[in-house]
Order: sequence, then C-alpha cells, then structure tokens
Amino acid sequence: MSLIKKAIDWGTKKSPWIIHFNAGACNGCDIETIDSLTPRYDLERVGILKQGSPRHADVLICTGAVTLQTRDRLIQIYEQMSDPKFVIAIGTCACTGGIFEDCYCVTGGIDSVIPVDVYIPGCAVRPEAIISAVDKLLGSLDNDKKEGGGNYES
Amino acid sequence: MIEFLKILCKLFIFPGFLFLSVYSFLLDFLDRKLYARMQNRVGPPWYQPLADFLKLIGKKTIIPADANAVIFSVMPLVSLAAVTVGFIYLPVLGKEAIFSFSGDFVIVLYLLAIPPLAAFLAGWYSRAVYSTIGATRILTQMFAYEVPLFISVLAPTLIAGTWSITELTGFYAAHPLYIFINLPVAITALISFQCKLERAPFDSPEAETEIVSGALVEYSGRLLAFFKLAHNCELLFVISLFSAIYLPFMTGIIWVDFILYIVKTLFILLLLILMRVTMARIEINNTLNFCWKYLAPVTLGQVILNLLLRGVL
Amino acid sequence: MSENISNNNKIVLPIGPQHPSLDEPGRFDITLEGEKVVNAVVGVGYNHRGLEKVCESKNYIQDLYIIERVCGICSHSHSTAFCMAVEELAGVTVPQRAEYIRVVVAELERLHSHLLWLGVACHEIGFDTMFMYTWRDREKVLDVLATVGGNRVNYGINTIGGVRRDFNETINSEILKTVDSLEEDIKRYLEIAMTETTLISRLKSKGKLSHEDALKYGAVGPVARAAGIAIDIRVTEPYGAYKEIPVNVITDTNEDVYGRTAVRILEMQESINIIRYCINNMPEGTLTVKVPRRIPAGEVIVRVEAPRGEDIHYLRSNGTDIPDRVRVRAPTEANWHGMKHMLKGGNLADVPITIAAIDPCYSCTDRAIVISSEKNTEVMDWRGLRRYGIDWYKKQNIDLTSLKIKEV
Amino acid sequence: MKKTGPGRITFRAIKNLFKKPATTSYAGKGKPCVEKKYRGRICYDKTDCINCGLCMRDCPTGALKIINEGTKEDKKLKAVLNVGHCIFCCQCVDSCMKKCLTYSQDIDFATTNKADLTVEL
Ligand code: SF4
Ligand code: SF4
Ligand code: SF4
Ligand code: SF4
Ligand code: SF4
Ligand code: SF4
Ligand code: SF4
Ligand code: SF4
Repeated sequence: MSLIKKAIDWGTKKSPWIIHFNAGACNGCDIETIDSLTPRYDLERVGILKQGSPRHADVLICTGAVTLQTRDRLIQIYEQMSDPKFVIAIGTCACTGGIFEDCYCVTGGIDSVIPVDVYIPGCAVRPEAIISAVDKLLGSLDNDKKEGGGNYES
Repeated sequence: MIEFLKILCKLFIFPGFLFLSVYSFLLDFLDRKLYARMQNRVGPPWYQPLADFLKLIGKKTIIPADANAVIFSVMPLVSLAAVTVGFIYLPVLGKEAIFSFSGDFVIVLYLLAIPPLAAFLAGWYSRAVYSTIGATRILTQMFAYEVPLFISVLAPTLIAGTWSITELTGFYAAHPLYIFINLPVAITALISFQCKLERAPFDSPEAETEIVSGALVEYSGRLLAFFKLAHNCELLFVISLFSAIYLPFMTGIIWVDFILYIVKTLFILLLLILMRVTMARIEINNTLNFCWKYLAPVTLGQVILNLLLRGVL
Repeated sequence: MSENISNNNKIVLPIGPQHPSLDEPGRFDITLEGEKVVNAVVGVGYNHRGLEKVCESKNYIQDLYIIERVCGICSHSHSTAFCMAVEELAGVTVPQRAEYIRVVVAELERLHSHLLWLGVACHEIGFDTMFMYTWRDREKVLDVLATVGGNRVNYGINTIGGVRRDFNETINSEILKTVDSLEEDIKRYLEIAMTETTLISRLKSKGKLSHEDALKYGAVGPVARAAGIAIDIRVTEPYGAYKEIPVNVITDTNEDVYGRTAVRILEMQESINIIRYCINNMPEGTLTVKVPRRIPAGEVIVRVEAPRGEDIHYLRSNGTDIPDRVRVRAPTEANWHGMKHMLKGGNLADVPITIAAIDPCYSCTDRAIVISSEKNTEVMDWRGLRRYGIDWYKKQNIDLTSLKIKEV
Repeated sequence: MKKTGPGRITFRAIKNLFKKPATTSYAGKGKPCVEKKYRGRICYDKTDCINCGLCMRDCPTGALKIINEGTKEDKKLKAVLNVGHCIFCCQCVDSCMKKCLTYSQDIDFATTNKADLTVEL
C-alpha cells in the first residue's frame, strides 16, 4: 500500500500540469508565464504541461489582482480542479494587489479569494523566477506532505 | 501445464499487456521528446508519461452531475480493453502473433474503431458544451477517415489472399518485393492513422484553442489516466499494425526480428511526429474533403490494381 | 452547462473568461449551428481594474508607472503617450536624444509584440512548432529590451521629461546585431507564411473586414491597414522623433486574417529599418529636461502609434501635482466593434484565429463592469445610468432634467 | 510567388533534432543568469540617508518604508521593503538625491510563506 502511495507521490511531484488564469493582470505576467513554456525556458523539462481544462490540471497559475468580475470565475475554476491542487500567484499584483491595490475594482491579491501555495513577486516576474517557484512548490510537498486545496471562505 | 503458463506469460507479460503498456509509455515519451527537440526545446525526461499516469491515478475523480455516471466511468476501460485485446493479434516477436486465426484481421479492424467510439460516447454523455462539440467532431472525423483507412488496410490482403494478419505478414515476408506495390496505400494508411489518432494536423476533435480538449474536457483523475493510457496503447497498436502490414521485412531469427520490429515502430513514429510538427491544424470540413477527394480515390485505385495483379502474380 | 444546448440544434458556446486560447479574461458567447457561427456576443470587463480612477489620486510620477501597467505588451506606448501629454501641458521640450531613444524602444516593442502575435496566431491554428520558433526568436528582442530598460516587460525607460537610461556603444552594437539576426528570421517567416498550404488555408478569407466596414467600425492599426486604409500615426501625425525618421505605411488589400499577418510581418521589417536609422543618426545631448512637479492647468489629447494601432491619451490637469482626469483609449478597444461582424458566418474553427487577429488584449480595453457576486446589482445602459443620476440628484434637490444629451 | 505546399518546415525541424536546444540550463537550482543592469530588488545604504522621504513620496506602491528608530539628532535608520508590493520600477532610486538606494539583480523571491515577503534592507 505504502509503495503505491509513494509511487503516486512521486508522480505528483514529477508531473504538475498547470492551468493559467488571468484575474485582471496587465498581461505582462501572463506572457512571461507562456514564455516559460517556450524553447528558452521550456518548463516541460520538469514535467509541466499546460492544460486547457481545469479538471485536468493540478496547479492553478494565477496572475492579476483579481478584479470583481473575475472573482467568481476564479473560485469556480478552483473548485473544478480535482484534489490535490495547488495555486501559484504570479506577479506582484497576484501576491498583494501591487500597483492596483488602491483601485476600486480589485480585491487585492489571489489569496483574498482562494488559498495560495506559492507567491512569486515581480513585475513582471521573470521566467527564471517561475521555474524556481515550481521547484519550491514541489520541494514543499516533500517537507510537510501538503495536500493542497485548503479551506477558504468565498 | 507448462504450455498454459507459457501462454499466460505471453499474454500478460511479453509480448502481451506488460510489454504493451511499457512500450507505449516509451513511445509516448519519444513522441513528446522528439516533438520538443524539433521545436528546439529540451523536452520531458524519460519517466514523464509514467509520472503523469501515476499522478492521475492518485487524483480525485470527479463525475459531473449532468453526466451519465455509468457510461462516463466505463468508457475509458472499454477503450483500453479494445486496444489491449486487439494487440494480441499483432505480430511482435517474429511473424507470429500471440493468437491468430484465419479471420483475425476483421476483428482487429473492428477493435480499431472502438476507441474513437468510446471517446465519442464519453464526450456525448458528459453533457458539457465543449465535450459535445468534441464528440460530434470525433464522429465527423471517423466518417472521413474510416473508408480510406479500411480500404488501404485491406488492399494488401487482396494480393496475399488471406484474412489473417500473421499469414499476411508471413506472405509478404516471403515476397518482400511485393510490398512496394502497396506503397500508395501505405502512404494513405499513414495519413488516415494520423487522422484516427487525432494528432495534428488532424486534431480538431480535441483542438485546444477551440474546444479546450474536446470530448475529454470533463474527465479527471483515474478515468482520465485510463483514457490517456488507452490513447498511448492505441498509438502503439496502430504503429504495430502498420509495420505488420506495410513493413513486414523479416529475417526469420526471432530476436533479430524483434529488434527489427522496434526499429520499424520507431521509424513510423518518426514519420507521424514529422507530420505533427510541420503542419497547422486542418479544419474539420477540410479534413472531410481531403479524405474523400484524395485518399479514397487513391485507395480505390490500389484495390483495382491489386485485383488485377492478383491474376498475374 | 446542458442548458446551453437548446433543441433547435443551436449551441451557445461560451469561450472564456478562462479558455486556452485566451490568455486574458474576456468572454465570447458564440452561437453555433453545427460548426457555423450564427451569432457572437462579445463580453469584456473582466479585466477592469479602475486604474484611470486611481491615477487621479496619485502624483504624476506615480501615475507614470500605473499607466505603464495598463498593459504589459505596449507598456512603452502607453508611458510615452502619458509622458508626452504631461510634457505638453508643462510646456517643456524633450531633448532630441531622448526622443530617439524612445523611438528605438518603441520599435523594439513593436518587434516583440508582432513576434508575440505571430506565435499566438500560429498557436490558435494548432501550428505549435511555428509558435515555438517565433517565441524563441522573440527572446532576442526581450534580451535587448532588458539590457536597455532593465525589465523584460515594463521597461520603464520613460520618465516625465525624457528617458531614464542612456545608450552607449555596447548597447548600440548589441541592438544592431539582434536586428540583423531578426531580419533573417523575418524573411523565413514571410516565406513560410506565403508557402505553407495548411497555414494559408487557415488564414485566407477568414474574419473578413472590408474596407468600408473597417471605416464604419473605426478599426485601427494592422486591422485597418490590412483593409487598405493607410493610417499610421507615425506618418499621418508624426510625433517625437518620427518627424525626422522616414516611415513607410504597410498596407494590404486582403482584408482578412492573412492580410493582417502579412502586414505585421512586413511591419517588423520596417521597424528594423527605423531602428537602424535611429542608431546611426542618434544625436548627442542630455537625456532629461526638468519638469515641474505641479503641472499647469489644462487639457491635452495625445495620439501614439502602438503596435496594435492608435493609442489615445487624454489628460486634464488642475494645476496640482495630481492629475484631474486621465483617460486611455487603447487600440484594442477600437477594434472590438468589428469583432461580431468578423465572427459571424465563419466556422467555429475560425473563431480563435479571428479573435487573435486583432491581437486582442483586454487589459486596456475593459471599462464596463458587471459585478455578479453581489445581489441587487444591475447592469445599466447609458440612458439608464443617466436616469439614475438624475434621480439621485433630485433627492439632493438638484434638478438636472433641463440638461439634454443627444440620444443615440 | 513561390510554390506552395504542406510541411514547408520539415527540413528545419529535422535539422533541429541535431542542434542543441535553445533552452537555458537554469532549472530551479543555483543562480539564474540575469542581464546586467536588470532592475531587481533595491538595496539601501544608510550612511548618507537624511530621512527626507523623497523615495517614499514617489514610490507608486508604498512598498518602501524608511523608518527612523532613533531620535531626530541620533538617527537609527532602517529600510523595510515589502517585496510583495514593490514593482521594481526603481523610481525610488531615481528620486533619492543622496544616492542611498541602488538596485541589485536579485529577482528570485518565490516563497511559500507570505510573511517572508517583507524584508529589512
Ligand atoms: S505584476 Fe506587474 S507585470 Fe505582472 S501582471 Fe501585475 S502589473 Fe503586470
Ligand atoms: S463613474 Fe463614478 S463609479 Fe465610475 S469611476 Fe467614475 S466616479 Fe467612479
Ligand atoms: S492594446 Fe493590448 S497590448 Fe496594447 S496596451 Fe492594450 S492591452 Fe496592452
Ligand atoms: S461624459 Fe464626457 S464629460 Fe463626462 S467624463 Fe465622459 S467624456 Fe468627460
Ligand atoms: S470609448 Fe466609448 S465612444 Fe469611444 S469607442 Fe469606446 S465605447 Fe465608443
Ligand atoms: S478600463 Fe482599463 S484603463 Fe480604464 S479604468 Fe478600467 S482598467 Fe483602467
Ligand atoms: S530619498 Fe534617499 S535620503 Fe531621502 S529618505 Fe529616501 S533613501 Fe533616504
Ligand atoms: S522600486 Fe518602485 S515600487 Fe519598489 S520601492 Fe522603489 S519606487 Fe517603490
């Protein structure tokens, strides 16, 4: 039994499939996210595949300060993903709201809506930082056997 | 007793199920790796397909409330079963398949049609918009490639005069030059196989940018894992079938033939990858046009040619 | 979602706000009959952050960085427009060297933006290999921009009154080297775009927007130029260093996605020429001119040619160090209006590429918002909003009904 | 007009198989290679700082705080930066007349703990 569990844990660490959602970013971080999949940075090296359907994905890669209009959709996508699931907040605006924090139409950061596992500040984040964040996320799975997908209030 | 164990061993370990899944993982890896390398990327590590599979097995499976739960959960297994059963009729080790009888060709062709049908049903009964469109497209695409595919696979049998894959391979292995007669249908078969596998440029049933991932949008966890596995096995199945029919060069020494088999499958995979790399997605109605306007006439011509040749040879 | 499948064989397909072909949230409700698109409803507003409003509470220097982040693709166009507006109100003249540097960065931005677009367009039609190749080559431009400006996306080269960083010999030669190798790449793309059958079949006569319609819907940028309309602010109303730099307007008569592709590829070549000209004719001098913190009262409209077309900034100052009103009309916003027209009658398979062909980006476009999370909210049209305003003021004993606005 | 046909990039794709991929070697470990003069996290040198507040006034996000823990005469200055707010525009660097602020090429701040984002410079 534990062998199977080990194998599955290993698989989870080696194959994080991502889905990308823009919750009101300026594009900068989104493009850098896509950029990290293209030849120069090639995240497929570490097993990352970009998926279109939330059902197939393990990691929600989220950019932007969460505008009021995307808020519901963000929650919906998060709920559609199957456990275990993780969230990476990409960019300063996704971490805290950043430069848009004072805007009347944003809630200010991904973690004001759903739980976030890794924060990557940067405006725009560099693909290197994304690679390193993925590394840290997968590393954190080792330490505390995190299940991901904690509770949240919507 | 020993005989029985031997058969079991053949069925489940080599060249049966275990070999099928291991080799299909390997092919999937090569597929992705070469694809990446042709795009100037590094690509995934060798264990990637296995890791993907294990991870999906460990994930929670969600069955959407709207979907028909039974069909939704059975279809991946149907798909997988069809491919595995079909595989035992294909010659891997030398020219002998694990099982063969005089009409196995027809069975194999039927089994070949099941995975797309399973995907269609899965998509249709997911009852989501994207999956419905994906399912319709699968059916449309089947309508496009089935006829050219069947005819191009059947044309070589006309010369050999047999309905058994093992005998067919045996016949062509004995007369290697005859294979060149079948070159036109080999090409059409390659194209229709690509079409059948829903790989680019014929991937509109799962076109990511249009309908997300087509019929399988709603799948997750274990069920998705089985669908992926079935798809990998289908790739190997189709490639093996192709090599059995169109590239039946044999030496007669079993292990050399096995190595030859590996070489042949890799070569066919390379061709399939090249097709995937170099072209943009073809729209579904253009696929339909292409299959009926170009592929079907070529295959029909070959059938007539082969019928005539049969009298001569 | 099953209610989307109605009985008369029409399917309403929601694309977005999260969808693999959209990197940004936008929504299209595509009504399908089989594979044919019979209707399309474009919904924007998911990206509305309200940054015009927030600009009114921060000083001009802070606003510059907010405006730069209207969008990560034409960040330089927006900040240039904003700087020009402030400089015009303040009545200062930017040193010529700074103007040239701005132009070089603007053209580098155009290169990266068009390469990005080419890649995305290829991805939309399932041609991932080309996508990978173009994005690989785009990295060269980003490397240069990162060296010049200090960031890959929001270069931050502009400051009010000039530019923040100077060019030197190494940078010049690096830019020229990059531009040379890009020229080769662009020739290759052009060849592929002109000879690859699968590509052509996916682009030709898709998303038609005829010359008349382009005028009617007020298209700008490559969309308009692909319909044979020769508008390019760099030429029709030159600003900054463009007054001295020769620029050719690229037009095409295909009026479809193919034409837009051709226009963009040829424009890249044109950008390369401009960059070469600027580097070779760069004047010496200082980089900045002092601009007072308090900007004299007044209002100004500035037009700048962004990679996607004409970018308009409006700025009103009341004499303090905080603007009174900032308004951004970005190019994509102008191109939305023709979208429905372009989508109708096409196939479902053409939807992503047609949308992609205007190079949509929602960051700067989204202004109308619908907040669905709260109860009791309603969407108001313009007239309803006016009604509401009048009632609200009535309660405050102010009567506005005597004011007349032209009904549309 | 050149001849058209499908698969025009076949040759190039095959050639790429034998070329080195364009991918960087950075895969999460070690230091990423960043352009010189890239605007990373800012650095603070308090020797010349007079606590004038110009940097904070122009910072668009309010990420930077120069705090005086001592008295007016005996200054004990420290700078606290919220990396989660900073947009790396380096306007603070430009605004400081005393050149106390500079920028580094440090770009990798990814963390699993949000509290780590506030750092003392
Ligand atoms: S962090 Fe900066 S670059 Fe990234 S989305 Fe936000 S504003 Fe844009
Ligand atoms: S119209 Fe009213 S609510 Fe909207 S931004 Fe202006 S002041 Fe705010
Ligand atoms: S048009 Fe697009 S790229 Fe340009 S500023 Fe707007 S969102 Fe950005
Ligand atoms: S309605 Fe007219 S006056 Fe009022 S904010 Fe809009 S443009 Fe200005
Ligand atoms: S800003 Fe208003 S008037 Fe101008 S194009 Fe947009 S909707 Fe029309
Ligand atoms: S539409 Fe864009 S620029 Fe205008 S207020 Fe909203 S976010 Fe700001
Ligand atoms: S502007 Fe410079 S001197 Fe003034 S408080 Fe900031 S760091 Fe210190
Ligand atoms: S870099 Fe910009 S955002 Fe960061 S502290 Fe300095 S001024 Fe503020």
